[in-house]
Amino acid sequence: MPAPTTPKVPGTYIFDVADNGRAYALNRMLGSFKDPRNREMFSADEAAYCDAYKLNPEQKEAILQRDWNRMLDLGGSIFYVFKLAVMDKKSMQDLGGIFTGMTTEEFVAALKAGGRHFG
Amino acid sequence: MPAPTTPKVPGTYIFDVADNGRAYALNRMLGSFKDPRNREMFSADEAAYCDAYKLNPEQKEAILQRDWNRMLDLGGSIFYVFKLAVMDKKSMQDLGGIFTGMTTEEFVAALKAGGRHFG
Amino acid sequence: MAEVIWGLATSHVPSIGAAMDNHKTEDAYWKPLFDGYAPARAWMAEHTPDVAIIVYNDHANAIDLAMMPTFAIGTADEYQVADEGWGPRNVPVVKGAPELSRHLLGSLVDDGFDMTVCQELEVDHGLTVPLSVYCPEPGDEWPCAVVPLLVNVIQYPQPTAARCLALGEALGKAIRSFPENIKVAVFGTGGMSHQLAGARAGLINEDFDRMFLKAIETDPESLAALSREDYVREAGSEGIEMIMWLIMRGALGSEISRVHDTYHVPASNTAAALALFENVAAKTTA
Amino acid sequence: MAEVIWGLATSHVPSIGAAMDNHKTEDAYWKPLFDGYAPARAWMAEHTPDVAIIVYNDHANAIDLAMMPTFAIGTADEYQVADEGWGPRNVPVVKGAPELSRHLLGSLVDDGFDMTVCQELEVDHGLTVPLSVYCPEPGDEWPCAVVPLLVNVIQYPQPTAARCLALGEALGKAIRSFPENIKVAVFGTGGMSHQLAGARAGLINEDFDRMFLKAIETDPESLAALSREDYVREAGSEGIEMIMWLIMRGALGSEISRVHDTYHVPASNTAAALALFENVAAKTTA
Ligand SMILES: [Fe+3]
Ligand SMILES: [Fe+3]
Repeated sequence: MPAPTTPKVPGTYIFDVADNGRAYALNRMLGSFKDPRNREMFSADEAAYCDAYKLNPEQKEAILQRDWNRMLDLGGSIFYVFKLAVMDKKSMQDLGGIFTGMTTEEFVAALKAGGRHFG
Repeated sequence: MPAPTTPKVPGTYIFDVADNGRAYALNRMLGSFKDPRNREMFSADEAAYCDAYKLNPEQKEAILQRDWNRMLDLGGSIFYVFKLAVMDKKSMQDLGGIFTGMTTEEFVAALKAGGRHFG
Repeated sequence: MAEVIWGLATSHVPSIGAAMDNHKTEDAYWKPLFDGYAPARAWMAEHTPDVAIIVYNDHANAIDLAMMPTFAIGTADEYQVADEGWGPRNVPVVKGAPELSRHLLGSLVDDGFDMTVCQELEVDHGLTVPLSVYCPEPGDEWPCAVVPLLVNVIQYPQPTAARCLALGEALGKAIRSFPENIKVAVFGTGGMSHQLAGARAGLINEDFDRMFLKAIETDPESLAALSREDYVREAGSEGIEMIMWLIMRGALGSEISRVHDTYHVPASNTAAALALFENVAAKTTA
Repeated sequence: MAEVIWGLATSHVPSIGAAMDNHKTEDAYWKPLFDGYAPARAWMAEHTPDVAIIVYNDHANAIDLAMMPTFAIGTADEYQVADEGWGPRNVPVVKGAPELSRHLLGSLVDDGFDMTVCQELEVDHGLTVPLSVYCPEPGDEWPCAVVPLLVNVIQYPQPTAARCLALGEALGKAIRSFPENIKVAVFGTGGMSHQLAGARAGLINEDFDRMFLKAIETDPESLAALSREDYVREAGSEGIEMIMWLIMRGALGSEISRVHDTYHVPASNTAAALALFENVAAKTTA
């Protein structure tokens, strides 16, 4: 029997246990935003907060620059990444636009027109 | 099919999910002793520590009086209860004596003689 | 003995909850979706369960990345509503049904399902939005007690679709063996097709969704035979949530009838659907 | 392909670890137990695995009462040694084998085992004492990487003995399908008969223990057929830990030979045993 492997689907992130391992500090920091005190602490000094959660330089840069695509590339889980977007008052549609190279309005319009189709 | 139920074996505590529910505060407090800072805090003011963990009066009394049998009767899990014994520098043999109405020496001797036999 | 009176499949998109919380259900954007719910809501209001078993997934709120269960069941007296980043939803605390939970747990573990036991659990939109779909105006308390049943769908490897259907069948058997005469509803939540991140974000596959909506009644085995990759490719990375519908479906048994369904695009970034099934077997024995 | 070269069953009583840590193994109380280990240790020193899969239970240290998994597997790069109340044991950090862990996880979930995934885990005496039984003087690091496999034995309902044997069989299959040529040892830990609390504290049932020690080799199915109540009644409330030996046994397969065993009473409040089995099938294909 071959080794079980995570499916690869083009254009799609599939968060797996290996991603959990490599992005553990990143996702843990993002997950900490469940607690309003942590949200305040992050806002007060973002870089120090990243350091306290032991983010590596790539992870920290992606957070500080709000490089949403890079957060995903580095193994961020969308449900964790979204917690930072919420703090920035960004909606999932805003992120959808960023992920697909559209404006939010274009992305919302594409959904209203029945969504995006592939394959 | 009849409802699954926890086995009853005379002279034996079987910690089950219902015990977990009724003794949740008690076991959580005992479990907190994993952290040396919590051990210090408990020792500094036992009653206040019990209150902080929302122990009910029966649970609190059993802790403050070191009523080891009652801790078990109230749903304490032996692995959690033992953490308090460790703080008191009591061994599992000391507890074995208490649970069986023997001195520690008698209990140790019974084990050296091949253990206690039932049924 | 307890019986399953109905099963509800429904999306659990947070913005559906927010639309209700913010009184936007009559807005042009949301009205078609909520109009689609109306017949199901009216029927459910006439067929009220004592307990709802809600099959859902946590979304980075109560389950930590340090320890991720495949299947978990809540056994608590009550479940607080999670703060997902914008404060908890202003809905009642969720009352548990600990005796039923413990009975189900014992039966499922005896049947070889390796459940994780949650004695403490905050519930997120995955559970509370479906409750609001059932009961939009709960007042001070929800109209039924709840057993949360959690499924890992966010970290590969998720359970297979086949395993979910098998869990549902064992769940149905476990419910029917509970000695109290209570009425139980089972909620399967999540879906339809959606993908939040990546170049395919905004994916909607209506053909797949409509096939699934039909087959969940008539041929769940065909859905159980699909691989994780099938679900992700056809329905998007988050569309794999649909495997949770199979747990509801398995619990309902073979004699069911469709009360109502609805399908709508979009609910923010996703397709949303509702499908309500009556357990005809329970009706005839009642 | 990977292969299981041996399986070790051993008690994991904390005082066995403390006897080693405090250099008491030559004391009159402990010497008979450690003398009994000697032939097995000598053989294992000649047959060193790359990875040890250690089946054990946590004892109120890393697993919280809020969320208790039936079966869990560690997938981390390393595992810190837990402070169980008297400071962590002075033994090396436990290095993980994350690639093997992930492979086993995928294979087990595909086979319908509902594993909980631990990306972070402190390991207690349940895991470190068996490592010390294998390797009493590790120096700065343990001689092999480790995959922790946790079993709930402390909260009823535990998995059935039959489910444990089935998990072991699936684990063996999963190991053999790992594409790297590595040697794996599987540890089944806990037991023998013991009961820590209640009027029966100090219970030792040598007849049951000796039956179990024999049947674990020759007739594991008969042990898998015993109920939880059988284990608790015969072997004591903590004696049910022996179901974990069945996971090791299932992974070993059918062609095994007994290298050594030993049985001793008492190790503090318990009976202690060790049984070492070589996988003859692996030997002949190597
Ligand atoms: Fe969801
Ligand atoms: Fe143990």
